[in-house]
Amino acid sequence: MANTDEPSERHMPMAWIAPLSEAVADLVTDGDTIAMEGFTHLIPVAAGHEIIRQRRRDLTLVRMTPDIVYDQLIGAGCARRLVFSWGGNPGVGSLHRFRDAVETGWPVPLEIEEHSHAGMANRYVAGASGLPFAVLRGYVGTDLPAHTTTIKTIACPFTGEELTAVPALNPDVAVIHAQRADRRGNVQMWGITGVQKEAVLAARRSLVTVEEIVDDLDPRPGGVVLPGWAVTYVTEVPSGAHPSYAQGYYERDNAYYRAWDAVSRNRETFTSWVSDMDRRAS
Amino acid sequence: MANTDEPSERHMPMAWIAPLSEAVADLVTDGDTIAMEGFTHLIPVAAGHEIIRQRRRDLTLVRMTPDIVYDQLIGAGCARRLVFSWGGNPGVGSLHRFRDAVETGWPVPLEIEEHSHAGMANRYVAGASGLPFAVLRGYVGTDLPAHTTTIKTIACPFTGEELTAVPALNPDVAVIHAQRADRRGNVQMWGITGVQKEAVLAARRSLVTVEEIVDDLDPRPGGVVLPGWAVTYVTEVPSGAHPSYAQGYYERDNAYYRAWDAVSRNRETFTSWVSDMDRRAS
Amino acid sequence: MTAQPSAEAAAPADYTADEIMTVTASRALRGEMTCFVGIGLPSTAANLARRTHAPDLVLVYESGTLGSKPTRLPLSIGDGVLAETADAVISVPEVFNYWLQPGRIDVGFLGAAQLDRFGNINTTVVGDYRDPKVRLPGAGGAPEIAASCGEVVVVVRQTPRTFVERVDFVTSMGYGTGPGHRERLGLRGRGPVRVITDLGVLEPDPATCELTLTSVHPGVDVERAREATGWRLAVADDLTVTSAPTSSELNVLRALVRTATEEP
Amino acid sequence: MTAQPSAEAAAPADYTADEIMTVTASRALRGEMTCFVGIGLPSTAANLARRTHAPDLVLVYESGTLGSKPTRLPLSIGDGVLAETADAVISVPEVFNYWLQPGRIDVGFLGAAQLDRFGNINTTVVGDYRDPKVRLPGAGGAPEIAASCGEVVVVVRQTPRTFVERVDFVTSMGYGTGPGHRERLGLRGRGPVRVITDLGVLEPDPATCELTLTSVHPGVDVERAREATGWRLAVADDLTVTSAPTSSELNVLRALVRTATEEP
Repeated sequence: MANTDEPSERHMPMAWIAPLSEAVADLVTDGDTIAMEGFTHLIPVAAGHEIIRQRRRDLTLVRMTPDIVYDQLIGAGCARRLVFSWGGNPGVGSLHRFRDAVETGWPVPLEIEEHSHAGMANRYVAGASGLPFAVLRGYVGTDLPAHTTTIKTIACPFTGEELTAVPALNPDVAVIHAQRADRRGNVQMWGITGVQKEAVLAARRSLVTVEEIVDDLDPRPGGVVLPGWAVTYVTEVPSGAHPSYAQGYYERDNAYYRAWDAVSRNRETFTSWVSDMDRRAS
Repeated sequence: MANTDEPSERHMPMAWIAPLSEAVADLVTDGDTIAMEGFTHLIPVAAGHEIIRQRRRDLTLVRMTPDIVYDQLIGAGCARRLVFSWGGNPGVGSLHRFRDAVETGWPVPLEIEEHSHAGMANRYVAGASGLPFAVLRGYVGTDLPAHTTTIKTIACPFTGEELTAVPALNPDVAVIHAQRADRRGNVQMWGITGVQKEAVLAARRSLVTVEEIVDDLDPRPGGVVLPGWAVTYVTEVPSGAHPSYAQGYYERDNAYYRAWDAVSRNRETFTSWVSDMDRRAS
Repeated sequence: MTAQPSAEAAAPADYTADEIMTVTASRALRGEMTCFVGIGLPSTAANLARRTHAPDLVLVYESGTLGSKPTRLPLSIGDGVLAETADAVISVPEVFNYWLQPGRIDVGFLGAAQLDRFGNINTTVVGDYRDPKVRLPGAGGAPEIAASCGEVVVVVRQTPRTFVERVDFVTSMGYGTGPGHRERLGLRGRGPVRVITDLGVLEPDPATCELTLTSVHPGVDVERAREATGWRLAVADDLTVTSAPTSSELNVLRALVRTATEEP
Repeated sequence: MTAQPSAEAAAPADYTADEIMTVTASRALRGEMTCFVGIGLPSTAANLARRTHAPDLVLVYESGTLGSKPTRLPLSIGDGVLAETADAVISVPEVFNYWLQPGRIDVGFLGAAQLDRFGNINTTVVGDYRDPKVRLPGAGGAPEIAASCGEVVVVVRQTPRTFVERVDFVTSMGYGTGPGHRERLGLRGRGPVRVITDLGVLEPDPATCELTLTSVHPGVDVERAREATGWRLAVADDLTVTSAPTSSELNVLRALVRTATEEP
């Protein structure tokens, strides 16, 4: 996850527009560090499913709020390591595949690197800023620093005050979902936009799935635009955030989140869910 | 400029709405550190003139781009110190009052603390974030660190790499101009919004002059909203950014900037400009 | 907490233990406050406060919404209704760095999987960290909410499994090992000033920082609270009985909860 | 620089020294580049490039506009037309931290009040820092533009007062004291690859990093360039003559400059 310092590798005049399977095949390699972000809103679920379908292995998965798409990736055996700050099925309960991997090592043992939201957000900010670390007031008095090696103290060179330092995140690939892009790959999202911009800018390569590709991005209140030259691939995937929501397109499918609890609770029902992926997709 | 760490001092349920003279009288005291921000766009000129009218003295003036309103404050003898990164009359040339104060000490000597834009922007970010310092890749190889004590090096605790640290800015008062506010003091600005949000959040107290106070802030593309509870005073001052511009209200008065060169070039014409302030205002 | 609302108080049979917990929590919020809201019980209580005695309460959610005025109870911390009704929607780094960290938020509302006598909170693991009995969701925003908000209110059901002598993992610091610990570490907020449960209210003893039962809900006796606590629970000399929810509070709360179950 | 544009070249009498400087600078930009633009001559050159051979050139201004496509020449770095025509408008901290600092910008376009043989730039003071003869505007964004852009192009009129043996103050680092200096300091960008003046073009010698005259504009001889330089100017063995501006370049440039003087 070192920064390669090769600007030429990091941008191009515009993003490539390609089908999802092609983009994932080109971007994601076994052993990569992948950050898929989206804070309740605009979670790149379809892209996650494509990674499962392509049977990627040994991934380091990074995400502030691993929820069911990460549960699916972990249960399908794609991950060997998880970097995160809160893992659950929001409003429902536990992630059973995540717990099974952590508690019993099924289907493969899952190493974890655990932070707080503030720490993870700042690690992406440092990554997006080309800095090796970020400074925050965080973790003080908690047991996290005893179990996470990527939390250290740092002294202010002016006041001597001790603060906390966390290293930059520079994933190999960032994957996000947005409402729209234009034909040059300029990406527009609005509503809750979380840490997605930082994740893309921190990563070496990026994939943005969008609800639709349009001729022109008319300005939107609250709209965040990522220029196409800062993005590697853009892919049109309508409903690509389902069962999360895409403001202006569709609501959150709360029933899916509730139903996931039963599907994921035991290994057999989960395994048949994975086997059925291709059938459901067609 | 130390952080007082008194949340109770820093916010209230909503901003106070008051006339400009009252707000300035309540907020600005001799010896204060004042940051007036605005990057070409939305410069709080009327508020600066009110500070001159109220004859404040010994101010430390902070601003990334001191231009003619700071030239006026300096020439009028309000300042004893300037913290900045670029001082000029954009598109015209020098700031003659600034140069006279630095080069000859007229009307009073002006100490300077000089940074780059990147450094100043990050100092505000640290101030807004409640951190004592910020880290950046900056100043390396330049003569600035030899003349500015507020630039130091810091080592990354993970990689050992040396970076640059600058201390937080926490002005006593931040002054900005915005397009609109509502009756609770929620402030809305759009177009180029520079470093204004950070300046207000870094400061102990703040004044926002606005083109108009409206019942409701309908959302705007590119709009930045500062909640009223994060602002001390809001004042309606139509054309309060003149001769700079307010997008959606009026254009930049380029003739004023050009004319300022002659007015400010010698002490006599400048002194009569100051004497005439009250007449022009009425 | 014990202020008597003007409307008529309901009898214990008229409300559930969760309802009096939520109503009591809502009363901890005043209108001129900013409140950092976690999802679940804290969010319900904060939204109830905004619809009853604290209409100007400013709700901040970690998804980046400042001043949300949700028209229905949000189902998640990133619910669309929070963005649509906010004064401002900002990025997640900004909410933590510009708004929480500098101490701009008056009160943080947290839940807990385990809580100890000094108000330390565990939401990480039950058992050993590397070989856990139960892997919980983790920290989320809580460590910095607990450190940086002016004060913290914890809303949690009281059971011996939850109220433990010593948490298995300190996810969010309360008073640490006791008086002076927060100050030595330089934490800016005051820490947990109140723990509101389905049985009563606990507050830190001013001298020892130990959570002490200061109020029981109507119909709850001290013995029941002691049985639901994994440490030897101290009881305040001036123990009071919580004011019962008023019928108007209950009506508003129930209408609010209905909005959450009716999916849009 | 020396690539021959297809349209017919104009004769020296048909354009000014500033015009060939600006046209030559515009040719240093390619369409697939991102360019961090300072106001004045650099902005004119970058906008000219976008209207001639490099329509996809991405212009980034330090006021926070990404991908501006101004319909008229901006008069300042924060001109409204830059925001109105941008792909995205961001804060000033963001433009420096997320876009410039990580090395996302291919080329930085800078001016200079003084420039030395190693391409170091002074825009701070003439004379002693604490007792200056002339107080100049200062650094602005330049130190970090010079450090972080993939490469730097300097556009400046060539005079002995400007082209000095040693700058009075290093505001923006070029090659410092010579080969290896940037690398020792860990600067990421390559530094000034080209200095374009009203007389010709200077490029760093690959071995010594010393700025060397590699091209003279039509009608300019080496002697004149030497007289305008405060150090013993090295001249490339394969010195070329700059391609004259084409009539179409000149037409576009003049129309562009007119848009700036016609106030909106």
